[in-house]
Amino acid sequence: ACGGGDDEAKKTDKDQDKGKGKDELFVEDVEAQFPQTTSNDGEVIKDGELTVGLISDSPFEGTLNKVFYEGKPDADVMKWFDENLFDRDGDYMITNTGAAEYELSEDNKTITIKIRDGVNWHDGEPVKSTDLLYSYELLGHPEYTGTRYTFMIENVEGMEEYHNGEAETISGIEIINDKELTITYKEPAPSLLQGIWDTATPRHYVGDVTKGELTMDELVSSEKIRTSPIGFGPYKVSKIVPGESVLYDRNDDYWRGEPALKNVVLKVVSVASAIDALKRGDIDVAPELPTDQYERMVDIENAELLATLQNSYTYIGFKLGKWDEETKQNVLDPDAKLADKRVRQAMWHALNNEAIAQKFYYGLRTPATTLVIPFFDTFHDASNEGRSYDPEKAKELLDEAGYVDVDGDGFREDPDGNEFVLNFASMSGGDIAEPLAQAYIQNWEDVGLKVQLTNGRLHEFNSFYDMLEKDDPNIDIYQGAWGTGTDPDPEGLYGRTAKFNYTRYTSEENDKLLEEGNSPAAFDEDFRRDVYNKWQELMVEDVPVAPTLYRYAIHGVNKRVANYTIDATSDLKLYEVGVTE
Amino acid sequence: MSLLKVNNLKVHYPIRGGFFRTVKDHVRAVDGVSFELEKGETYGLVGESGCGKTTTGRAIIGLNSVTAGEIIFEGEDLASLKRRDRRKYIQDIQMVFQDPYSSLNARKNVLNIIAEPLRNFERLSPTEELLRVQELVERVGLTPESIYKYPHQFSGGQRQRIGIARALTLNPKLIIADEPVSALDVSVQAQVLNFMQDIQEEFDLTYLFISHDLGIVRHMSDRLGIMHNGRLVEEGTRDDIFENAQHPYTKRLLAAIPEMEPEKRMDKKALREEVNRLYREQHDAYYDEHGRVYDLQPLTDTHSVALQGGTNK
Amino acid sequence: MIQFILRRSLVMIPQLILLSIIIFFLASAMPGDAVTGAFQNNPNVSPEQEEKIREKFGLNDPWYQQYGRWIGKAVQGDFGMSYTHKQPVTVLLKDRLANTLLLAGVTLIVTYLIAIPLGIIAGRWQDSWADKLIVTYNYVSFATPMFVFALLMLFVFSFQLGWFPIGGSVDIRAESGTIDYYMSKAKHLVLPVLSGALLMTYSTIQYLRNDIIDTKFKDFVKTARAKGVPENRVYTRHILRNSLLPIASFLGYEITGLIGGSIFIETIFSYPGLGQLFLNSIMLRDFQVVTALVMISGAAVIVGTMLSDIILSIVDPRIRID
Amino acid sequence: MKELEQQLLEEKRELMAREKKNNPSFLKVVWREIKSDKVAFVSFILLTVILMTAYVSPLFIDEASVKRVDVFNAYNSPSTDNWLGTDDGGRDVFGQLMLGARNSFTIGIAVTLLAAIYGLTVGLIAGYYGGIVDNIIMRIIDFLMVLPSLMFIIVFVVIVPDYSVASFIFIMSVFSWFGKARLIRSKGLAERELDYINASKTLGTPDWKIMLFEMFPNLSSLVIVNMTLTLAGNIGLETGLTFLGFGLPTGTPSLGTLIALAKNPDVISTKWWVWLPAALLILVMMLCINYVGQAVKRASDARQRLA
Amino acid sequence: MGRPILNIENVSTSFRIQGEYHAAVDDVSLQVRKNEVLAIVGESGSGKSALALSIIGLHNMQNTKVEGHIGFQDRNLLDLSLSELNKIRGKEIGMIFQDPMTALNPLSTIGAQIEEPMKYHMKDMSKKDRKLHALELLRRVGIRNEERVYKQYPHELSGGMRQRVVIAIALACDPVLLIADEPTTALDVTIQAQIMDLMKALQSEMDSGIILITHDLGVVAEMADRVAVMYAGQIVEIAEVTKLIRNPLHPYTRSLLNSLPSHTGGKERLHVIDGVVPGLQNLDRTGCRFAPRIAWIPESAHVENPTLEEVEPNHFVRCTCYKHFYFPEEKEGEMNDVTT
Ligand SMILES: Nc1ncnc2c1ncn2[C@@H]1O[C@H](COP(=O)(O)OP(=O)(O)OP(=O)(O)O)[C@@H](O)[C@H]1O
Ligand SMILES: Nc1ncnc2c1ncn2[C@@H]1O[C@H](COP(=O)(O)OP(=O)(O)OP(=O)(O)O)[C@@H](O)[C@H]1O
Ligand SMILES: [Mg+2]
Ligand SMILES: [Mg+2]
Repeated sequence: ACGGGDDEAKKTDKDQDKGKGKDELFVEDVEAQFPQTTSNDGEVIKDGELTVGLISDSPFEGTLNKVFYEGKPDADVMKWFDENLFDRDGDYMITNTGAAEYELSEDNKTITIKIRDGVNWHDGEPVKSTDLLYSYELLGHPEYTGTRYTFMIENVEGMEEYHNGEAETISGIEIINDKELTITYKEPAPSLLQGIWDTATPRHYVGDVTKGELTMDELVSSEKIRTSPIGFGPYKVSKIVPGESVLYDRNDDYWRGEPALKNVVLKVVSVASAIDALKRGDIDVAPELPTDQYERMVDIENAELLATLQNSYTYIGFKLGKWDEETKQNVLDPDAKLADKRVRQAMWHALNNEAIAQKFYYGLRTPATTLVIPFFDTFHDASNEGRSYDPEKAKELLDEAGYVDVDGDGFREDPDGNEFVLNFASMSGGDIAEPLAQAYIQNWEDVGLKVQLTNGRLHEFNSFYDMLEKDDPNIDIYQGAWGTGTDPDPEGLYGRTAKFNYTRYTSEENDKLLEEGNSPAAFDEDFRRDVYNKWQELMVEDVPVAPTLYRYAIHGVNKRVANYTIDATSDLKLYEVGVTE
Repeated sequence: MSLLKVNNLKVHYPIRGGFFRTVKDHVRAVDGVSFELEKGETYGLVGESGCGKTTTGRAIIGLNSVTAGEIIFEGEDLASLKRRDRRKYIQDIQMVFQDPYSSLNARKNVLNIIAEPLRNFERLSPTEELLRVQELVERVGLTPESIYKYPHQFSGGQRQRIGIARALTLNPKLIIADEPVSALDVSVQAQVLNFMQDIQEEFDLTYLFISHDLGIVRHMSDRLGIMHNGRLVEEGTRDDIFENAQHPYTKRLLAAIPEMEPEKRMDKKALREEVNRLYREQHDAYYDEHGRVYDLQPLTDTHSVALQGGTNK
Repeated sequence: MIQFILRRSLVMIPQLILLSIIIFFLASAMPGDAVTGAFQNNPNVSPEQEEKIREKFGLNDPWYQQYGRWIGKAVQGDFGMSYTHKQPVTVLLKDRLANTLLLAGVTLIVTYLIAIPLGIIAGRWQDSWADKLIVTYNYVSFATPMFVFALLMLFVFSFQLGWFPIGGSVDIRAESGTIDYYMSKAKHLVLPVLSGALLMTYSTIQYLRNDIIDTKFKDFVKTARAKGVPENRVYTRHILRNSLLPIASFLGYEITGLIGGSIFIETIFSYPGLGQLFLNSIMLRDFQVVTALVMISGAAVIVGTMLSDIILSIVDPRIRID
Repeated sequence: MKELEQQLLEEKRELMAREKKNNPSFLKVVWREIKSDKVAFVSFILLTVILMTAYVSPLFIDEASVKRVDVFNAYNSPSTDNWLGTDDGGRDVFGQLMLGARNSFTIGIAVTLLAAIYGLTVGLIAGYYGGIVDNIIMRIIDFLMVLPSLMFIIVFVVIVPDYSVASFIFIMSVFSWFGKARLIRSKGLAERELDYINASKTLGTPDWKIMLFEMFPNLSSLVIVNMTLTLAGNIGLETGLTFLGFGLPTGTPSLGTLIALAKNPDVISTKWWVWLPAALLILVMMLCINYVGQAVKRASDARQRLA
Repeated sequence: MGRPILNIENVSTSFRIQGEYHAAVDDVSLQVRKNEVLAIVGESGSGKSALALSIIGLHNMQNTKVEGHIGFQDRNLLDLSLSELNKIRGKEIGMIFQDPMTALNPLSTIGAQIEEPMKYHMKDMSKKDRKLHALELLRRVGIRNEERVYKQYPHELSGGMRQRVVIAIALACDPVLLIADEPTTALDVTIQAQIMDLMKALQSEMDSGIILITHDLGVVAEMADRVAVMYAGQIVEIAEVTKLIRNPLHPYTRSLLNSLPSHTGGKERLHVIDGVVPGLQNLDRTGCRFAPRIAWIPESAHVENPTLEEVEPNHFVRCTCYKHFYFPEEKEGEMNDVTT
């Protein structure tokens, strides 16, 4: 790393002498340094027990159904007793190795799903095609108030009619027999293979809303979802202490074979205690250890650290226009402060993400390059280097764009010689939030741009998004983060009609590429990759947002645990996880 | 015309109770008291603790609201006046309080204490004010430099004199003195009592002198009213009361005065027992079935007693 | 007595209604709503769907309309659905309330168990070394931020010494109803309770000490001494009973402190209770829950003050309630 | 006349001076009381030193550079450059400690003063008028005391549009005057029964003047005592809020911000220099204020005075 | 007159004020005999209460120093430990305080408070006996509905009733010595008379000695056998009551008597004692302490170290100034020279 000025460089030098210890901690290459699968190759003992930590500062909510749950902690609870019907590969595409197989029709519009025999709910009932249908019926139900009525659901034929209460049934879903059904989509889209909904709901167990056996509200708050849920996963829920822990028993009837462990205990552990709980052996598995405490993780002796890329990234967004409520479209504002893309490029170049990744996150975050993240191995353009830290380049670009310091106060004025101050909005929360925002502001200051925090403060989550959504004029730039899910299609975040496209960036090229990326032609992986490479390039050129960091998640796993993996491409399955002592 | 005429004055305090804290009953602190004060005289109001003396005084000066009755001062009924309209009478009626310690604001020096009414009613330059206060201070027998001292630097008697000086600043016509000496030592009492007599002549004052100590009242008053349970039981000149008491309650009060002749103490004790017996025996003749005192009946021109037979309002 | 309780309960109703109005008003002033947060993580949902849900929950209506609907149901005991938890607020609060009541109740008792003896010692032997020690402890406890102390407790007694569990309210394996179960519950309570109680003793010690020092020189204590009552008995029979009165009258407000403290304690010890729930619900704008929680804590304080009035009326014959 | 006036005034001045000496002001008594109590005296000196340092040192500290984030130097341990090491943003802890002490103390004082003003106004009115006015005010205060203030503060911190130190102070003070009002009101009720208030009434002094110039001075020592004692509490106030994420606005160095970094167990166990000095400083300041406060309290009550 | 039961010799009681001890009771010697009422009179601040509290050992010893000898039943009370003293307090010496409003524990019933001294001093008494005795005591102090009062709390009683209860407590164990510190000052005239009568009646029943502290000469005249007049911590005159009232010698005694309004009856001027009792700190402890307040008689009238002199049998006076004393309103020649 290199500093901006002489002072900086000196300081850094000095620091390196004394801060040796810390620098040694720095993770040069996460992938190389951390495995994704436990290395324990001992014999898994029979009837072992495993304690899993649920690292969270809040209790799990206990909505233990994929259709209704909201919080990630609930998903962590569900994963041990319920499964998706399909397995997925390294690109998060569905495969035919799971509890169901699929076949796509010629026109890519219809998918036929066939559930394997022997896949049974924990109460012994077989998983039926109507159970999957039930999930769709619930998701599209007019009374449904959750957040999972997504594009992929809407796209099912007849779903809209059903959703609006105009139809009794979903015309696009056809039950062929107990184990087989077809789903027909309005438009063929390659996202289907990543984004298809494939979890079933045990209709016989929880009760049927469509038949009026109970209301939606009753269903959601039912004991059968909250404290005694069933699935067809490797373990059965035996007991739940609401909000804090779950005890699972082995599901002897598991379709893949006998799960390795007799019991699994899952308990909520606060972020602050996670590392110590792992050290003490209170928990065997700690998914997602807090990276800012990396220093204390490295010397854990009884556990192994695994790392994997997360499907999310942080970015700096540049407000470029407005949301037009009439047309439901994003509209560029040619007079936006940051309308000149050279300024945006310069601002990206000014960001010293390398230093931030290294110093704030010990290298467990890496500078981001493009907007299709490396999580999507196939579609991420590794050759595109984005805009790396280069303050000189940034200054050049700014000079070129006419932003020069005319009044000698150390800050650049705009081409008309007016004061040029940018308002930067950033979210509060987390220890790092504040110094991070300051660091960025200083980075920009170093290239002569005056940036100040919007309203002089960090904004709490809701206020922040509220302001963004309403295109608050006090925001010129902001720092945000997106989770991408498992579908690489960026349309929902950067499309012309995407409300979440908070920068309000639009361009015809962008429209075209995004459309192509999810067109039937894109079922061809090479084609799709090509399109997304072009789109990544466009984004690096136009810079509506400057991606800042990709994140790694660190899992801590006790050394007695075997067959534990976080590798998406691995063939190891959850039921094989065991302990060797 | 008398200076002050109190006519069937009643002051009731509400007692609240029950579910909604509604007014359940009243403490009849003053329950139909009538008397007159002539200019220049001292009228003593005597009675045991809680009989309503203070309440009467406070009602006259406006510190308590009046439930019923009239307080006619120089022909104007104060009880029916609004608070704001009363203001101009404030100058004419003043009060001397019982406790010389709490009646002076400990945080103010004598100058500020005495000048307070001046600042409310008269616009004086600081020098004029200073001169007036100094004059008053000297009048009450304190040295001029004491105006910069604070109350705690004075003895009880001196403080009481400061209180009197404050009451005198506005040249009042009537002074209500509520037990002005009962908080003081014997030796100091004398000081204050003498002083009050002196200024009475000098300023042509009328006193309503409230006390429970018959010795003092006898020393000070021209006429007396004996109060019991919020009503007057007997009224008359000093001699009427002390030489010719009629009401058993009055007699009881008189008998309670300690005997200064040690030899006669046993007689006194016997007298008290006798009076108490009388009081019990004659109770029904002087109190109605509710234990309420009857209305005053004139015995002579100056002397009246509450006896059965008067109409009970 | 019954009348008093009835009257106070009646007074409580308008207070709680006012409280709920304020909450609704404030809620409307806060940026975002329950839906904003939920959908922020889900770029794949159309804005229309988001809007539709908002419409369904009536979140777009002016606050007084929302309030009208809410109060209409609330009087029937229905406090609405929690958006984030997808269940009726009453159901949601049930478990958490039990946990918090246990934690808060035990903390309060332990606070008094620590504070009252210390206050007595300090007051009785005023200016002795024990008094100085207690007073210093008192100031230190007052100055120590609760979360730092709780973290240190967690660190030392759980992480380093391993004496107590690191969080939660009970071991999942303990069979409910068995001795083990209660032992496990107790073990889980120790650290959270101590972290709270050791710091909450401040006002009790302070008041008790001062009051004892005041009472020591009162006339009736002199009377007692003049009767030849031994010094210890003078304290237990005469001074202490009088000095405990102000402590009893603070009970209601002690509860406010407990509620505030629970937010810290529950977060640090992963103890699923109301404090945590409140913080999360504010963050997620789950106002049905927030309202219910504020009402609960308001009611707790009112009931607490009522309780202390009742205690006072029992202990102090001068106070009569009817 | 002029001469007389002149003479009188001169005399007055002289007398006043003499009497002043005989009547030590409350502050003088406090000072005497502090001097005669060793602990209070040491506390007072220590507090003065701390505050002097906190208020003077910022003149020598370059605030901008202290606030400047330097990612390369995050969490350095103490050295000659950074006496107390650096924090998560590589900022000098010592500098922040000084600025923080100043800010925290200023905020504590401001909150205390504001709360005292509200409490006094309301308490005086309720205490002076008594009766129905008192009843109404007390019902309102009873209601306000029911409000879970921590919760409300959080809500207000979120909704206030331009969040600044000033608004923080305002919000805090709005929720910390109820107790004071009750205290002043109860003393006021007792005071209003005293005859000097009655005397003023019979002398025709308007109510507001009685409240302000008669009643208030007699309650002032109570107020001062209460203020010193709550000041200590108010200094520690923002710490907890910062921990919950609702503390002072960004970029305002404060002791609370430093201490709140301790919620990261890594910091609490291995990076003591970040939070411990601030925690100790708060502790020491609060102890000092408390001991001085005790002396002030004794000074206000002649019976308890040591001197 | 019986034999002395209390023998106070050279007792001084000093309070610490701003670090220095100042005597509020200054070298006082007194005797109380069996069956006698000894009154101690004097203005406020003259040290009456300080003396009484010294006898029963109730001073806050952190800032009080009591020196001298207080002989009671062959022992020096000042030498006793707290537990030994506790055996005497309430049993041998009873105490009645001035203000009945504050002297009773507001939280205990009257019965419990009367029984308390019996619990500690008459340990063999059964619970029932204690109650009977308490009821008996209540009757003795003139409370008629004693069964009810027994169960009541102090706030439910009037001032006079409470003072009776306080007296009952003091009498509970038949003390040898009763100290009554202004037992009637806080009461109304009529109640005062009742309490005076009550105490007189009780005294004739018991054969104990009573110390009656008061500033009211009327009470003295009615109650006392002997009177000690205190001024500024010292006894200035002590004599039998008749003698003292008929023939007061010390200027202070005479001034006190002369300033009583009830004494004179009419509207004429009362005698005023100039000045005030000096505070402990600015008390001039040399010479005649009353001298500053009778400035009109010459310095030479006072002796340097005035002591109590027996001028008549059982009549002691301090300082010789009484021989030269006349009231300022009287003419010098008319001064009543009593000694001749
Ligand atoms: N504010 C009040 N509320 C209710 N009752 C009151 C109030 N003030 C006085 N009283 C009652 O009114 C009655 C008369 O009281 P007041 O003070 O006038 O008596 P007093 O003769 O002056 O007695 P004292 O000699 O004790 O001053 C008493 O019974 C008293 O208890
Ligand atoms: N605890 C104390 N500390 C300091 N000074 C005291 C204390 N108690 C009494 N004094 C002082 O000692 C002197 C004698 O007080 P004492 O109470 O004996 O007077 P008294 O004759 O009983 O007066 P009163 O009639 O007012 O009761 C007074 O000047 C008083 O101020
Ligand atoms: Mg009165
Ligand atoms: Mg006394």
